[in-house]
Amino acid sequence: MHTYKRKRLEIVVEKRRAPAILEYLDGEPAITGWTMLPCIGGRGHTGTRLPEGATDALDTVLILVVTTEEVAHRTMAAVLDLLEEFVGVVLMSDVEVARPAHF
Amino acid sequence: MHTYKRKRLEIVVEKRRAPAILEYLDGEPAITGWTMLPCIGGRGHTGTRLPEGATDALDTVLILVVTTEEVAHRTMAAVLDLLEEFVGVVLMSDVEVARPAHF
Amino acid sequence: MHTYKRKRLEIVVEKRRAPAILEYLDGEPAITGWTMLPCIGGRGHTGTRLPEGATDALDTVLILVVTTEEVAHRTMAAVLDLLEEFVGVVLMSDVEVARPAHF
Amino acid sequence: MDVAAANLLSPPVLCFLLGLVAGIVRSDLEIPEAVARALAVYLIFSIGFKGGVELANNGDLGALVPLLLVAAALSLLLPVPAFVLLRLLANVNRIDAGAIAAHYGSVSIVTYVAATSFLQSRGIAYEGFMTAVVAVMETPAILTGLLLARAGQRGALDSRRRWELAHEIFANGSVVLLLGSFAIGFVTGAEGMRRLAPVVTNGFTGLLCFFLLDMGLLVARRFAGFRTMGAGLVLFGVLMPLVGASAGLTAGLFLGLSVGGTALLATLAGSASYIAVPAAMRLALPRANPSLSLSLALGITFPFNLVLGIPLYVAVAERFSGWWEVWRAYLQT
Amino acid sequence: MDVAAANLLSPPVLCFLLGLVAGIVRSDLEIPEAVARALAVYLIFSIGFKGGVELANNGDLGALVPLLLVAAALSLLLPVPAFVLLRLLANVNRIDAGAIAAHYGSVSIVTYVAATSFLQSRGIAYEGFMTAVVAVMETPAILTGLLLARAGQRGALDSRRRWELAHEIFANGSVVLLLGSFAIGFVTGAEGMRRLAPVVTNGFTGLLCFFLLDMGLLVARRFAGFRTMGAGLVLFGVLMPLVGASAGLTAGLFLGLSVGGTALLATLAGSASYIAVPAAMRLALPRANPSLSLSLALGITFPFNLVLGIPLYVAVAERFSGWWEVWRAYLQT
Amino acid sequence: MDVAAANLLSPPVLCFLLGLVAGIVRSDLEIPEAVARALAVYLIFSIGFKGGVELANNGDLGALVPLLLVAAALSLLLPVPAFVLLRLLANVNRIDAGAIAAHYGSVSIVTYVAATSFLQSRGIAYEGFMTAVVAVMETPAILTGLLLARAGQRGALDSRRRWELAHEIFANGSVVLLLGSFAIGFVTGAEGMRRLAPVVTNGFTGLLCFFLLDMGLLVARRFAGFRTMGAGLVLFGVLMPLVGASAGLTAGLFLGLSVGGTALLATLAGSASYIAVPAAMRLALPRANPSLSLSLALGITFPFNLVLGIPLYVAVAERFSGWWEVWRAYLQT
Ligand SMILES: Nc1ncnc2c1ncn2[C@@H]1O[C@H](COP(=O)(O)O)[C@@H](O)[C@H]1O
Ligand SMILES: Nc1ncnc2c1ncn2[C@@H]1O[C@H](COP(=O)(O)O)[C@@H](O)[C@H]1O
Ligand SMILES: Nc1ncnc2c1ncn2[C@@H]1O[C@H](COP(=O)(O)O)[C@@H](O)[C@H]1O
Ligand code: NA
Ligand code: NA
Ligand code: NA
Repeated sequence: MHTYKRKRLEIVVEKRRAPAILEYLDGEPAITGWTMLPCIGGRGHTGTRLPEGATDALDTVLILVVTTEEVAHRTMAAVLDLLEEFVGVVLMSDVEVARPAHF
Repeated sequence: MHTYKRKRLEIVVEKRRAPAILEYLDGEPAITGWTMLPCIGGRGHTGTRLPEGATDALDTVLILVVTTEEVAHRTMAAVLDLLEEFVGVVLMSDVEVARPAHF
Repeated sequence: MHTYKRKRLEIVVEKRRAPAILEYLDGEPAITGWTMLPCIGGRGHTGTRLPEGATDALDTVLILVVTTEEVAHRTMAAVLDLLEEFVGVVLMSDVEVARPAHF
Repeated sequence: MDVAAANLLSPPVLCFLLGLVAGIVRSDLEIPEAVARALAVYLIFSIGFKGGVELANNGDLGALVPLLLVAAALSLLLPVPAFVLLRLLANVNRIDAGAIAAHYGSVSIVTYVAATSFLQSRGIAYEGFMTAVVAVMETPAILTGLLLARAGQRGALDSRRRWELAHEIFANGSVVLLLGSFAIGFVTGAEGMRRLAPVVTNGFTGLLCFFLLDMGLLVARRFAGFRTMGAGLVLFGVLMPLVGASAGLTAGLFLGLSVGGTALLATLAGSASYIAVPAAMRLALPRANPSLSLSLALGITFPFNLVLGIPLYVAVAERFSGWWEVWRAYLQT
Repeated sequence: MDVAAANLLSPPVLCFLLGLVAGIVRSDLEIPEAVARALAVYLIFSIGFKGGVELANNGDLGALVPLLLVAAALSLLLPVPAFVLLRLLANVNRIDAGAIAAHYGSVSIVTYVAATSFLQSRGIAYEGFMTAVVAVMETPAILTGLLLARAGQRGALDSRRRWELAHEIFANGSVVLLLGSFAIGFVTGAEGMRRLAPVVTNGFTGLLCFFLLDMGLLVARRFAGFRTMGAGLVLFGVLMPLVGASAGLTAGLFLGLSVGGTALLATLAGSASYIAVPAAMRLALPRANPSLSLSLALGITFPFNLVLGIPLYVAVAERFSGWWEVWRAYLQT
Repeated sequence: MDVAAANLLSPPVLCFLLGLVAGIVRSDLEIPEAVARALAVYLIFSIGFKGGVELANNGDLGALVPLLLVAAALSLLLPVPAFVLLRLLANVNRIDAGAIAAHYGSVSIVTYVAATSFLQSRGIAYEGFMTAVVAVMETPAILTGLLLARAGQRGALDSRRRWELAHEIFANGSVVLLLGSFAIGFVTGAEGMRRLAPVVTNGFTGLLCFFLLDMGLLVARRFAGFRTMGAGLVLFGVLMPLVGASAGLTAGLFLGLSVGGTALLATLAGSASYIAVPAAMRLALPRANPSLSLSLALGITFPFNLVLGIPLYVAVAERFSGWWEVWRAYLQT
């Protein structure tokens, strides 16, 4: 099967911060979509987070975006900017897709 | 640690369509396993999906399959075929594993 | 955006075995963090697992770790060791990050 | 007027409005999905079970068969005016129009539940077997919607897909649960009720309140999508329930149902599914845009019925109940 | 016959059957996992609490100590016939046989709950301290199963693993919850009951119904695995509960328990764990195939007991209750 | 002493202790998150609704306005001593100290609920409008905490962030839910209560028990973090509730509240938020370490109040109630 090269971004952010990121992604016409997955814990520079029962204040999510290399770089910079002092990490990696028009 | 090259497929599909995909994977002897993760939202050509409360009609899942390059290409084609007009994306990327017999 | 090369480990283990893995990761000073995601099913050499209702005995999770190549190799070996006869797989792949000090 | 106020000031409707307000001000108030889904199972089971018990207790089944036939016919036929209205009022493509039409031919169980809760609080009786009507109206509309969407298209569904679809229609979770709990209620009767009453009866209004709180939050989230939807669609969302309810009212009066029963049939015909049909549409018409139909059914028609429609249908049913007998008597003189 | 019908037509068993049917027709009906797990916590807490209150009210503890010892012995010994049967009837390897045997020595709390619910609906009394028996029978079987699986193997568990396992056994969630709620019931007594009764008593049958609905769905999903399992294993799944229940019945009669108590001890001995033991096995015997033991315990033995076993054990207990005294009297003449 | 024992031996507190023990022995006992969150919604809704109904029934609103003003002032001012104590007792940076101070100025709804449950079981009356006080005290502390954390810092919040924060404060889920359910209770009054009582009243203590079981598990998990926290912080965690409660007691006596009302105001002032404020802090002070404030509020102050604080505040309120009148009378002679 012939495949096309794209980039894959993974953004781990606090659930309460996700709408700001998604709003950015939805406003960027070159990005055709995203997928959001729930996390059940994490550790980083701001300490360990585990499920907290009644409060969802510390919940995080992982947002997956597949797009072209150029857009991926631009988006990575923009998202890191949006994160400011907020908690979060952004990862980029290579990915191949079969339907190039889709991404 | 010595590692071996494999391919990693990620398939995002509607939860109601997942059984058809898993059935295919289980029927392909060269595929040794898969892992399914829940999604809590997504956007693509068919619009934005967010959790819908009482109905799970729009839920999506991510199915992860690690296998050899050759099988990965074959599987990607087959899964895209299975998706037909259904909602979904298929991603392929490189991955290294330590126990080659396992995948 | 300038990026730096790192490795990404993905560890699929039974939820009851995750604390042992996280304890190891937390005890390794070179590892700056991890993210844990829930799985809702899987298949491997020990058969198929699907959600089991009242019991969480068969639940699995996916632990994502981003770190340097050297640490990644060391961690992969250590985690496979910890898994012993327990159920689980470990995957390694390439990833790029923007803030090298963070990982 | 009095009826409308009584409805508006009942705890369930107020909880819905609270959820709506919370959603509109973008509060982070949230009912976890897993719990919302369990509450839906609870509500469906409870009305099914209670319907079955009632039928066992007052086994007057004479009126049941014609009623079920009429109800199935309503579900089968209502997608047609819905489809026509959609094509006239709004610029909706064939597939989406068919999908939406299927939602409106089918029924909203929660709307039905809210209506029964309202009738009970007003002391208005209704036939115990109305729950069977709910079950019967859930799925025929799916077929009509599908036919409308596919009419004139090249290939029919291949046999595998057809089988999947038939399965989806008959094994749909809410249909199985409603019929199953109805059967359990019928079989266990008064003794079963004695054992389950604390859960299915005493807890009902309270749990309905929590479910409607969540519905309010979801409806508010749908509001954002209205800007892109256009006035024609929004208009459809309030017009179609009136069309459906009129058909239901007429049928209820014609069948000689009680005031409560007539109001419930109107409510069912005027409501739009958002549990059973959206699920079936993912298999039947995967290319249809699910946001569109959910925004209409959940975002416009559901609140319209809950806040205005139900009391209206009750008031009209009260007003016209008995006319049919009068008219028949008149004709015979 | 009458007993069997009464059991079969009770709402909890009918709900289980509804779930089973829904699962078999592959309906998309679903109770969210989070809610199913919370319901399990609720059921365990409720029976523990009620047992504790009952013990506080009628503090006849004379029979308790011998009963607990016998119960622990049952749990410890029943894996042996289970293991032997498995090796004879089916081609199961040592490790899987040990794991399965552990499940059958231990107990199924939901089966127990269903049995108490059935006894109550029939007005048959049983000792309040039976809940303590449940707690005592949960874990000894794990040790025996582990020994059987490991017998003749090279290395024993290293000390770290042994510690993990001991921890898993004693800090197992359902054991801690059952004993804890038992203690809370005992300490707070009638006053505690007054405050919690609406939840732990009034709501009990209704919530049990929802839990069993989910069990039915899960059991149906297990059915698919039977084709690959072989007739020997299926046979084991119905034979072993009869073996266990016979041992339990004998012990109950021997100890002079009431009819209800004897039936419950038989039910416990005849049931197979699917909450506590599967969790412990993941640490104790990670190589054992969890699908196999769950398919047996959940897919065959649980429905067998729920539908046929419980009324059978009750009927036999009613029939033979008192024989022991008669025999003893006979011997003494 | 008697009061303390009565509190300690009540089912809710025992359930908390059971969760604590289960967590300490690292049992795998777990209440699914989705259910814990739904229980929080239930508890908040229930106290809001009941408060509103009570206000509608005994509409003596004379004392309400001054009480609300004093309560808001308490919430606004208590972060100051908290901040000072933190800087004196422990080596906490400015930002974390500000964040923690905000938690302590605000209130813990579950602690409040446990206190009302305790008062009811003792037959001690309190003002129905106390629920309004809870709502009023939830958020002012966030402002003070933020000011303390940012004092002397370069940039203020930019306007976008300021707007986000204002939104977070006023549209906070628990605030909206509490005020909304209060309004619903007030509007629907006795009739609304009749319909919802089985859920919001009868089920209350039982569901509170399950919630507190989960709280115990969470608190135990927090214990692990104490080693790294230092004695100063732990000391703060028990000292600050006493400071807050003293202020609340004084205010309650001064305002002439009933014994129950005074004890509740003390409980509120002495409690620390772990639902509303942690959420707001993620936006207001994203760099603050959330583990620190949650470990204090949830791990130390909550159990301290639940087990020791509440009975203490009740005992003191009982002891000093009326002193103010006596003193005023004395002054006037
Ligand atoms: N090295 C890492 N590998 C994987 N996930 C990480 C890593 N560092 C941080 N994270 C994730 O990002 C979240 C925020 O990280 P931080 O902002 O460093 O506290 C953490 O809670 C983790 O979920
Ligand atoms: N560019 C993308 N990046 C990540 N996920 C995507 C992307 N496009 C689509 N998806 C996912 O695939 C689902 C179906 O996409 P579609 O069929 O295009 O509507 C969406 O709901 C997303 O979860
Ligand atoms: N080839 C694979 N691709 C993706 N996930 C796998 C694969 N093999 C195993 N897994 C995951 O790892 C878990 C344990 O595998 P195993 O130890 O082989 O039974 C499975 O339940 C899957 O979730
Ligand atoms: Na309709
Ligand atoms: Na057993
Ligand atoms: Na406070």
